Amino acid sequence: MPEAYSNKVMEHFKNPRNVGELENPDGTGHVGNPVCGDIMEMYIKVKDNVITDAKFKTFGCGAAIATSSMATELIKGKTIEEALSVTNKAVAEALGGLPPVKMHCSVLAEDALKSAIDDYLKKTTGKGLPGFKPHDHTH
Amino acid sequence: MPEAYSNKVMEHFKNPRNVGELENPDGTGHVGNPVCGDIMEMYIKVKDNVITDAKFKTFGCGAAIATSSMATELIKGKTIEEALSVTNKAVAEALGGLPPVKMHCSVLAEDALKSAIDDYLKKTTGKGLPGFKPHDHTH
Amino acid sequence: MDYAATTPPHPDVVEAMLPYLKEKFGNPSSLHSFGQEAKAAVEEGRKQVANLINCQPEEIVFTSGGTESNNFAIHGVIHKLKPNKNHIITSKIEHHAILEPCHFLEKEGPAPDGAGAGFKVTYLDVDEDGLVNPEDVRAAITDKTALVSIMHANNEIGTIEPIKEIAKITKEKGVYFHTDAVQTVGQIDVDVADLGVDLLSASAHKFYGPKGIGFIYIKKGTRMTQFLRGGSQERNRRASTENVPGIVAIGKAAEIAKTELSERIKKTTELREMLFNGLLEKIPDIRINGHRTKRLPKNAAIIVKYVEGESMLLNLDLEGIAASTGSACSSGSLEASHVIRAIGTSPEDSHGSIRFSLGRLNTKEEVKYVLEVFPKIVQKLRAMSPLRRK
Amino acid sequence: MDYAATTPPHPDVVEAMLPYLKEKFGNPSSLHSFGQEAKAAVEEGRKQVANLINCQPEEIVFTSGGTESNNFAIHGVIHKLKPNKNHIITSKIEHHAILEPCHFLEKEGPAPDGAGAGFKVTYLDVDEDGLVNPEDVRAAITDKTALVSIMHANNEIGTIEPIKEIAKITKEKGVYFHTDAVQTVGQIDVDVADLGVDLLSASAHKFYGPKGIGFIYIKKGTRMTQFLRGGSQERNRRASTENVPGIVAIGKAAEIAKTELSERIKKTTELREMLFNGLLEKIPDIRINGHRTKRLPKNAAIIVKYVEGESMLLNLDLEGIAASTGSACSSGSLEASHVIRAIGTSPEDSHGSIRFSLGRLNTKEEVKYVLEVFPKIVQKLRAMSPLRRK
Ligand SMILES: Cc1ncc(COP(=O)(O)O)c(C=O)c1O
Ligand SMILES: Cc1ncc(COP(=O)(O)O)c(C=O)c1O
Repeated sequence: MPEAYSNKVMEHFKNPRNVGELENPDGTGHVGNPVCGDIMEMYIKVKDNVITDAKFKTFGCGAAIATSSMATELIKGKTIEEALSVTNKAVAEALGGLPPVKMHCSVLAEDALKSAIDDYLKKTTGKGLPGFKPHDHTH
Repeated sequence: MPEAYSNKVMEHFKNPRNVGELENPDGTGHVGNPVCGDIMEMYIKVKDNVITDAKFKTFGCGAAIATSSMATELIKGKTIEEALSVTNKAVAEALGGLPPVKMHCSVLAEDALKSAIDDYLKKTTGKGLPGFKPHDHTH
Repeated sequence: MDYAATTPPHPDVVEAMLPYLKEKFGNPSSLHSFGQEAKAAVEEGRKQVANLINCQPEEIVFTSGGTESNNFAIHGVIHKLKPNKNHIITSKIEHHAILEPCHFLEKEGPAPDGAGAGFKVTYLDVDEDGLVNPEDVRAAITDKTALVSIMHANNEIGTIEPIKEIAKITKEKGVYFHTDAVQTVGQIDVDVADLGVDLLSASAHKFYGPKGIGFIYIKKGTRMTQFLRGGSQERNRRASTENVPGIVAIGKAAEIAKTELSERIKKTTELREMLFNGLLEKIPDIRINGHRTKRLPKNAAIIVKYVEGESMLLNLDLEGIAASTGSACSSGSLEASHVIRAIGTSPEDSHGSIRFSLGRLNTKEEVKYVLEVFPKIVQKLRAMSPLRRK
Repeated sequence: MDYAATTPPHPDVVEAMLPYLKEKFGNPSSLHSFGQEAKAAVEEGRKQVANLINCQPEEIVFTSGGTESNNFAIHGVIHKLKPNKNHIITSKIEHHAILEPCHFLEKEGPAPDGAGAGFKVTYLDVDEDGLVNPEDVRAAITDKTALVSIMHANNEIGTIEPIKEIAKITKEKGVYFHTDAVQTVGQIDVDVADLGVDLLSASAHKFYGPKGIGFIYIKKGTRMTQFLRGGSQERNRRASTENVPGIVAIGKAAEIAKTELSERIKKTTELREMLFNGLLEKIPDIRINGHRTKRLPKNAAIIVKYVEGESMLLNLDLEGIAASTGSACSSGSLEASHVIRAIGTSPEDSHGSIRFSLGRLNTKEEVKYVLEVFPKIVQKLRAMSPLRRK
């Protein structure tokens, strides 16, 4: 939907940043399911509370790919706390907006990110992200 | 409906023959009514059992006018018996056919003719046309 | 002079739609850029139409014409509000595209859910000018009433109904109000906000657009079901692949109407008055049909006593003049039209109804020509008429 | 390559309709010669269409498209035959324009006349190729069955249904049979006498005619009510001013289809096989969707594992290639289509459905281009896919 997607979305869709997996990630997020048609996996490396690297793998529509790409870009170099304040809105805005029917993709990206941080916290502190519960993505 | 009317119908519609009334007619026919929208009056002069003149007045559609015109033409010079054998089909055929929805106009013309003969017979013999009963033209 | 039956598409309208018949043939529902180009054209058309009748683009749903819009309005509302509301109020002079769906619903018998009585329709009387009395609408509304549908202007006699007054009553009573504006959109000022209606029907070919495309205005928040069911086009309100060239055309026709409106009104009013005055002067025993002033500028309907409509039409046609008798939309049967009967015309007179309707391309010369030719035709036919002397 | 969603009107079709958008703008219902010229054009269009599908001109009723034809078929028959007959049989892979009217009728609850049960619909299963089993039709027919509606060929997966076999059964049982032939008319041989159907729907824009015009074949003697109600156009079967330019266009499109048919079949089959074979050879983990041989010549539907449809479409679009996923007619929602689900595709796989559809203007070069570009796209997306390794 070139008309409906912003240039920025198309740009990230055409050249997604940070595609792939990380070897020995410090945190791994996995959200979505094949029934609803969007699956995101996010991998983070954390050093001294700072996200030094992030990668993703996504099965999904154009918006799903673009939001994954943007989300990984936004969190790289940020502290965990800073990364946690990256909301789905922030991802969508950084992409120049998303069509209303595609806003759920940005929610998925936020969830993937939180899920990766949750995993990281569990591994390092034994406790996950307080109150974290991914959205139900089955619709 | 130039497309639906034959050239012959249009010709009689444009230049109807025998329009008008006869002074002291030997027979007058009057059929139809204003509710149904077609009224025909037919006047005949009869001499030695032969129709020497016929005229009509008609309020109605193109087919009503054309069939009146044709009917008067067909009966002029005919004996009463010959005129009685002029059916609505004969009138329609002489006009090169009529659209199906307009066939009732030819029935009206036949009735006008019979009604005029009926009137003539009543006046001369005291008895009308055996079994004559005009069609119900109110639909 | 039969611009009420249909109008020639404006040359700019044909020009505008051509690319969408040729290279820009995408399906607006397709995801690729080809489809999206078509979608953009559809949305532009929607804006142009909305601009003409003063509403939001989202309140416009494109249809195949006035008939579909009318059927949609009636069915859409009643099927949504049944069984609580099962009553419709309309008038005796509506177009068949309102009356027939109403007849169908009445015949449906008991309500589909079996709860109590079936659909009921009240057909309001009109006065001898064809006017609906708003107080009759008020009196007919019950707590079962779902919808009032009164046409903006009548297609045969041109009378313009008191829509604003009726809208005040329906609003007060909480009843939906639909108006069939097929004869008015693009011809006189149609402002849905000012009129106060909830639903309004229009058809492009009555205002210099092509046949086969129309729209229905559905005020935001109006509850109704679909009528054409299938795909999710038109925000799920009307299924079927969008008629892109048609929509582009109706948009353009609306845009042109907006600019030309005051000129159109002025010109057709002038020609009509010239025609009316000339006819009344030259032909005895005729009268104007419909309201003398509350009427469509383009409509010149008259009753010619002692002669029958089709024979006048045929003679006019032979002289190159188009006109209509009864409703051009429903002829074929020459039964006196329901409109002519509803305004109390006698059976004899009803057959002598004839309608000239004027358009943007008519000229004074053409009116003069009619004034020259038509009196002779009437004279000729009257000489033949057995009714004359009575 | 999205000719199943819509096709570009043939240049001769546009040429033929132009005069009817311009100077020949009469209303076929008008009595004057101007109207009669339009009427003659409509009747010529009717003959051309009748000639294509081998029926009488009077058996053709023009509509606004496939959706209206389908709605008309369903509503027209059931409203005529109710309450004695209140049951419809259809399949799970019909177009929404059949399924939605059926859903609506089901929800209507008890029959409108209050007599016993309401409308019932049986949605037949299909096999993994999308084929309806005629014996399932036989088994589903009861003495309440009014209508069977099974599509001629499916728009997503291209499977051609055993219409003749089903028609034998419906005839034997005395039940009406409708087929949605929107995807087949003008694409493969459609002969209503040979097929044995009572009702058939088609839409011009699927066979090189314009959008917004279609037809329904109604076999002489078939009892049904109207759907669009109003004026007495189309011999009282479909109200609304006739879309004259559209009718002229669909007539011309039918005429061209008749001449070009065997060529079209040959060409699209050839291109499709070239595409299928090339794709199967170059891309691992894909499979053909729909029946391998009983399929529309133009339809090349496949399932690409591990990738999602929209992302493939977008990438194709960036390379100038149009295609569709699920049904282009009902996209917007990216929920896996009901057709893909009905043939038993797993949820993962269903998202990877993509349809190329070929038309008269496609070339071998274009197919080669797709075979060059598409494997790279799939490779790129699969590299990104978390499903790949599982
Ligand atoms: C007042 C009115 N309503 C509805 C219609 C029907 O419109 P269409 O023929 O475009 O369906 C017409 C004319 O045909 C009309 O004059
Ligand atoms: C099989 C089938 N039936 C019906 C339709 C509906 O036709 P239209 O969009 O012309 O109303 C379509 C496509 O849109 C179709 O593919």
